[in-house]
Amino acid sequence: MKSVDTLSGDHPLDMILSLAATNLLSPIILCFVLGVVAALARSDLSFPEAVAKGMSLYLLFAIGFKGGASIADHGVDARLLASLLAGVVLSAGLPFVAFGLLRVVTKLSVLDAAAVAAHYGSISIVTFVAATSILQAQGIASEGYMVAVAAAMEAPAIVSALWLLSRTGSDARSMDSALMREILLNGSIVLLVGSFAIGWITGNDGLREIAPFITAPFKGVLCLFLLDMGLVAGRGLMRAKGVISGRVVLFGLMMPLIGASAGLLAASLLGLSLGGTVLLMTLSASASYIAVPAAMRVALPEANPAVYLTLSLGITFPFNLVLGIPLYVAVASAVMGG
Amino acid sequence: MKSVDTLSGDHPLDMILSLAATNLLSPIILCFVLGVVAALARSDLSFPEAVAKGMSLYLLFAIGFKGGASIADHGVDARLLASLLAGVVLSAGLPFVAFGLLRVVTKLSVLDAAAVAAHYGSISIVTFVAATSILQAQGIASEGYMVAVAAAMEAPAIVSALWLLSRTGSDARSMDSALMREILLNGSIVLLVGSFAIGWITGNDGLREIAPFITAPFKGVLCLFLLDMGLVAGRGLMRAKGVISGRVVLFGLMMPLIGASAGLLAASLLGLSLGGTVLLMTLSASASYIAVPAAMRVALPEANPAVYLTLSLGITFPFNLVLGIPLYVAVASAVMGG
Amino acid sequence: MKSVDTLSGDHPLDMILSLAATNLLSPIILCFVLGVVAALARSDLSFPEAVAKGMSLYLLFAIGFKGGASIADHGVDARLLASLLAGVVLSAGLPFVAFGLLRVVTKLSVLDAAAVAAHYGSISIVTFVAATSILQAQGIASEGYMVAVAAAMEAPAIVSALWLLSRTGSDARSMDSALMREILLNGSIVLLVGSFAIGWITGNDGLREIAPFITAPFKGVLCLFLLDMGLVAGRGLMRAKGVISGRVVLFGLMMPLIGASAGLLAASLLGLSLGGTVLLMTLSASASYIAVPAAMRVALPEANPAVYLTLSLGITFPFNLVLGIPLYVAVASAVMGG
Amino acid sequence: MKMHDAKRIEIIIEAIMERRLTDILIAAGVTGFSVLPVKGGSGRTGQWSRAGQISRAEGMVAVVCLIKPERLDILLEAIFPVLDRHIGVVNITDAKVLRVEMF
Amino acid sequence: MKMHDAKRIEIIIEAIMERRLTDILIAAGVTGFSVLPVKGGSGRTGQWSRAGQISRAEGMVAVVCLIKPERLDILLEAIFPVLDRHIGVVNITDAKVLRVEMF
Amino acid sequence: MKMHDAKRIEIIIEAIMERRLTDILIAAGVTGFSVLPVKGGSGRTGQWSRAGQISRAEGMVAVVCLIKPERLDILLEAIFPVLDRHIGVVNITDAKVLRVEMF
Ligand SMILES: Nc1ncnc2c1ncn2[C@@H]1O[C@H](COP(=O)(O)O)[C@@H](O)[C@H]1O
Ligand SMILES: Nc1ncnc2c1ncn2[C@@H]1O[C@H](COP(=O)(O)O)[C@@H](O)[C@H]1O
Ligand SMILES: Nc1ncnc2c1ncn2[C@@H]1O[C@H](COP(=O)(O)O)[C@@H](O)[C@H]1O
Ligand code: NA
Ligand code: NA
Ligand code: NA
Repeated sequence: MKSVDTLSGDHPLDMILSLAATNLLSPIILCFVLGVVAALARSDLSFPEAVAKGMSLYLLFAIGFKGGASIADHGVDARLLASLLAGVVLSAGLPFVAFGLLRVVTKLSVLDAAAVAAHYGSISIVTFVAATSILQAQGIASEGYMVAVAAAMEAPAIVSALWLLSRTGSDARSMDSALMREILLNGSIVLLVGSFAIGWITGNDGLREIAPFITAPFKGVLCLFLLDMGLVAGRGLMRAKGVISGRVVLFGLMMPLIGASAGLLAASLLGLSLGGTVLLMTLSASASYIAVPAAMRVALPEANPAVYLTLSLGITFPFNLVLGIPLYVAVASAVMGG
Repeated sequence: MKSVDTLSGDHPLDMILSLAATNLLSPIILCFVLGVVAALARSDLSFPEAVAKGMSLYLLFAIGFKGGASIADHGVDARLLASLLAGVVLSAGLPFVAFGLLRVVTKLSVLDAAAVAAHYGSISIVTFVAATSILQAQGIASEGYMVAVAAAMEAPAIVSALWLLSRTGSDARSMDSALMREILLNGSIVLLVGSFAIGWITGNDGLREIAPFITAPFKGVLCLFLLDMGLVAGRGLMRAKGVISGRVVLFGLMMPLIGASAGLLAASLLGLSLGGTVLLMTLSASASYIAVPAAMRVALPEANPAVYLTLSLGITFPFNLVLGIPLYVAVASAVMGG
Repeated sequence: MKSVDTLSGDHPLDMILSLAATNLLSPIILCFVLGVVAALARSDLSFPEAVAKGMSLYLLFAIGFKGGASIADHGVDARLLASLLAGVVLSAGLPFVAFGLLRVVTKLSVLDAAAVAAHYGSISIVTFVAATSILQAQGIASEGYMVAVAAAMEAPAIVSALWLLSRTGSDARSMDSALMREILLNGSIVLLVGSFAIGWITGNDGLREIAPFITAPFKGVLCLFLLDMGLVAGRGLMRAKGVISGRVVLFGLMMPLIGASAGLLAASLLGLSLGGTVLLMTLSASASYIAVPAAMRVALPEANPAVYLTLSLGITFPFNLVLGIPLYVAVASAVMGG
Repeated sequence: MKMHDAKRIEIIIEAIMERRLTDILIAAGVTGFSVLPVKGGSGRTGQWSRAGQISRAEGMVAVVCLIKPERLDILLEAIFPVLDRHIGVVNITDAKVLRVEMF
Repeated sequence: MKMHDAKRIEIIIEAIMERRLTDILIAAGVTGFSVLPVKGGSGRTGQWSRAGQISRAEGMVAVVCLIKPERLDILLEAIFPVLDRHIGVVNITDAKVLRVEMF
Repeated sequence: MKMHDAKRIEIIIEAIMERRLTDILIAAGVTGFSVLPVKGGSGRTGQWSRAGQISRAEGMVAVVCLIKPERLDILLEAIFPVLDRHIGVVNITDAKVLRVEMF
């Protein structure tokens, strides 16, 4: 696999294409593609729900722990707090952009548009994990606390979307405290933040003890997990035929680019490293698949889940995984004069 | 563990016994035995279905990937296509032998005989995995594409068996297209072929990335998986008391030897390596436990599943695992003048 | 992490505190704490039942196998049989102590007291696993056969408790043979003893083959497993509010100390190593969470499960994990003049 | 054997609403119920399956509740707010139970 | 609370036939059903359990379907070909449902 | 389609008693039943959930059994000893079945 140094001399477009090709031919992407193809071919290949859940718990634990341990190692960067704040602002702000874009580009109802907007302000932790794995394969380091930024970006978008909805007229949906607690203490956030804290506290000693579990087999587990995600995404796409218009698909491809640009801007202001910049771009570009859909079922049950689930898992997730992340690497490298 | 070199000087029978003993005392066989014993003692030890399924997905992925990567490494052998073809012929042909033998030796109905015949033409991927693991422990290399041959041998036997049945009079069972697709795109085939392709495409680079997941812990997972198979096989045997006659059991012990002989012949014609020969013998000797039983429930619901499941998992699988594979290693070594 | 050598010069109390602090800041304890905190905060973080069961099967298999392999390595100690016997005596005897203490200290009914007593005579294999992991982190060796002692200590306590109950008047509960078989052949015992035997038979060769599965990732799996135990314990505590009196809690903290003292005495008589002494103390101090509760549901259905489950998993397990084990290490070191 | 009249209520509801539903049941004094997993299904909003899923947005559970006939209305009124805007089907059948003291 | 008559049909069928059954239900216009896992059982062909199994040959699922009474015959006729040669038991109970517009 | 009267018995019982119950059913000649998993619930002894559990002490299963009406009493008497001192609820509903020869 080419390292970023050998790439950095190339013309940006060459570099994007080369990165995209490298990325496309990596085991994790090919596993995702296998899953999608198997689903579209109507194979009965499937993972038990418990196994899928187990793999996601493993990935969250591993990524959180390693993030925390790397902070313990490098010390807390002055940028940590600023980055968390930037994450909150991005998450709270992007739904407005998404909502406006949806109302202009698509014919989605106000309700559906608000629900979709919440997803795009929030983040996809699987996309984040894939990005860290791609960065690592290219030898690009990043700030360990980006994991905490990811956690901080989960919830604010939901508040924005509900506020948007109450303002645009239709019946007001105040978040009740039960929902608020559910969102803030949802399993993935708690596991991510908790293992981040444990990694931080136990530091490199802790990491050394459990590295054979959370580091060595990590990429292999990610492969199987993305195979499963491909199966679920492919099946979702087949079911969504007719539900999703061409314009909605267009939104699902445009919005990541807008999000990534916002992330790039924020990263420059923060002075993040190349890796950190790519990760913030990826987070901003990604759409939630776990926390927000569940919150929308509770808060906006009339919004159509087929729309937001298809957009988030069927369109934007594959786009980011296959093309988006290499693009963000290339752009960030170019901008930062790598 | 003795390597094959130190064994090759011995008299064939000594060698078989020595190999059988070595094999019998390996962790994977002892784990299987533990499972059978626990089941027969009516212990409540059991694996959740999701965990068993998860382990089987892991094993299929790992064995497929490693097979593909080894091709990428050694280049495509001219024998690949010929071997695939030989696999198809063996799979399509062996049901005729099995059917004839069953009609002569046992009192099974035409329907049950055809169903059983389909199982013996097809293959057991777990037996195949165990054989690769045993070969590896003895330092015997084999052609990476044998995984693809295994996949090619899954389905043809089903077609033969249904054809046999339609010819021998009873009501005709044409395979409908839904069944055909189900068989060809069944989860295990898709995962095996898919991961084989990914291993091939990503080659040794890909393998290196995920080796700590698919290579290092492989044998340990196989141990636990065979423990589970032992539990299921043992419980099946207890339930099958009375269903299976002594003659049917006899068939379950003879047929693997016939299959292995056919495999040996084919391997000699193909000019496979020692390892490849053992694997083709094992594939031919093994009986399906995943794909064919499911297909039989759909296509021949009146055939008695207790007969074919007990034969395949309760008789032939343990026979191959414990005695068959070491026997095939010894015979192949002797024949090939090792 | 400090080794026991650097600790051994300290004053016992300093040493206890230092060990407790070290222990408290280890990943496995922090993971347990995270689970408890998440449960108390009513987060929806949870592991699928199948994943929890899968992890427990893995841990039992690994700990059993390694124990067996270490015997194969060091040879059977003359103390093996004596230790097994001591385990049986401790398990059968401690329920009497526990029952007496309960009747004096708490207001539990005879029935509930007998049920609880059975738990405290028997053992918690998870506590045992955690203790081996803590010992290993401190470089303290122990007798491999302690795993067999753990298995031997599972059942006798149940017999004692039922005998106690029949004697103290209320209606007699003879164990029927079905229950007896269920207890002796319960899944965890069979897996523990079976893998111990396999480890013993295959020895270091066997261990080497599967070490990347049962040794390298062991501690990481234990972390996730204890996180799950923390979630379950925390939720149990929340539900048990009101069921458990302060005096019952007191029993749950006193009884482990009594058990550990008995274990220490037995270990001195047996002449066990420092590690073996700590393990026998831990076993005696721990309360069953898997085998005994199930047996009590069958044999004493009128006893209140909320009492014994809360005591065993909610009080005594965390106590042993966080404070007990370091305390036992310190005391054993002091007593043995380490 | 003596049997008593009862109602068997089966509420198939979104998994994400399970906690809210059972909290309301308990608050309404309906403390006896069992929750069964549902692995897939189909309705006006299309087909779904839990296979391989990690999202909690899709998926249902079946809550089975046996109560004395005279308490049916209390139960239905209690759960109505949870069901109202949410996906879910409720069916009620006449049943007999043993050991009436348990309900 | 207003309730409406309905039929509750519960089809316990081989897992391997689930897709064929649900395809037929949907083709017959019966788009509302839920599939529940079954973990073991016993019948004329003996006892079974899914514990530790990877084969798809053994095992059942329970398909629960609430429909308007007048549509019962359509449903039964539609599923008959799938059930005919296959293992499976069907039971029908009289039920009441809320929100009749959903069926 | 011709339908026949039957009884649908649903026994929700502690998982730890499953084997004893099904052994007794089979001994009593009731060889047809299906066991469904239950993932949580609530009763007089409080609420429970199987999530993350490894202990076998908590948890229930639902055994569904379709039989000819005239055999109901045999079944109930057979299972009574198992239920007696144990947690468990039984409900019986009138049902129709196809293919009466199967019961
Ligand atoms: N008539 C029905 N019978 C059984 N289950 C149903 C029925 N209608 C809906 N469901 C269940 O409720 C879910 C949501 O239904 P719907 O809101 O109509 O899409 C379906 O996917 C089924 O699991
Ligand atoms: N009377 C019954 N009540 C409930 N489930 C049944 C009944 N008969 C059969 N089953 C289920 O259908 C499966 C196959 O039945 P059989 O074809 O009779 O062996 C059984 O293993 C049970 O899961
Ligand atoms: N009325 C009921 N309806 C449905 N399930 C029940 C009912 N009562 C009890 N159960 C189930 O049986 C378990 C034990 O009940 P109990 O013995 O009352 O605590 C509960 O946790 C439920 O799973
Ligand atoms: Na985003
Ligand atoms: Na074969
Ligand atoms: Na103890």
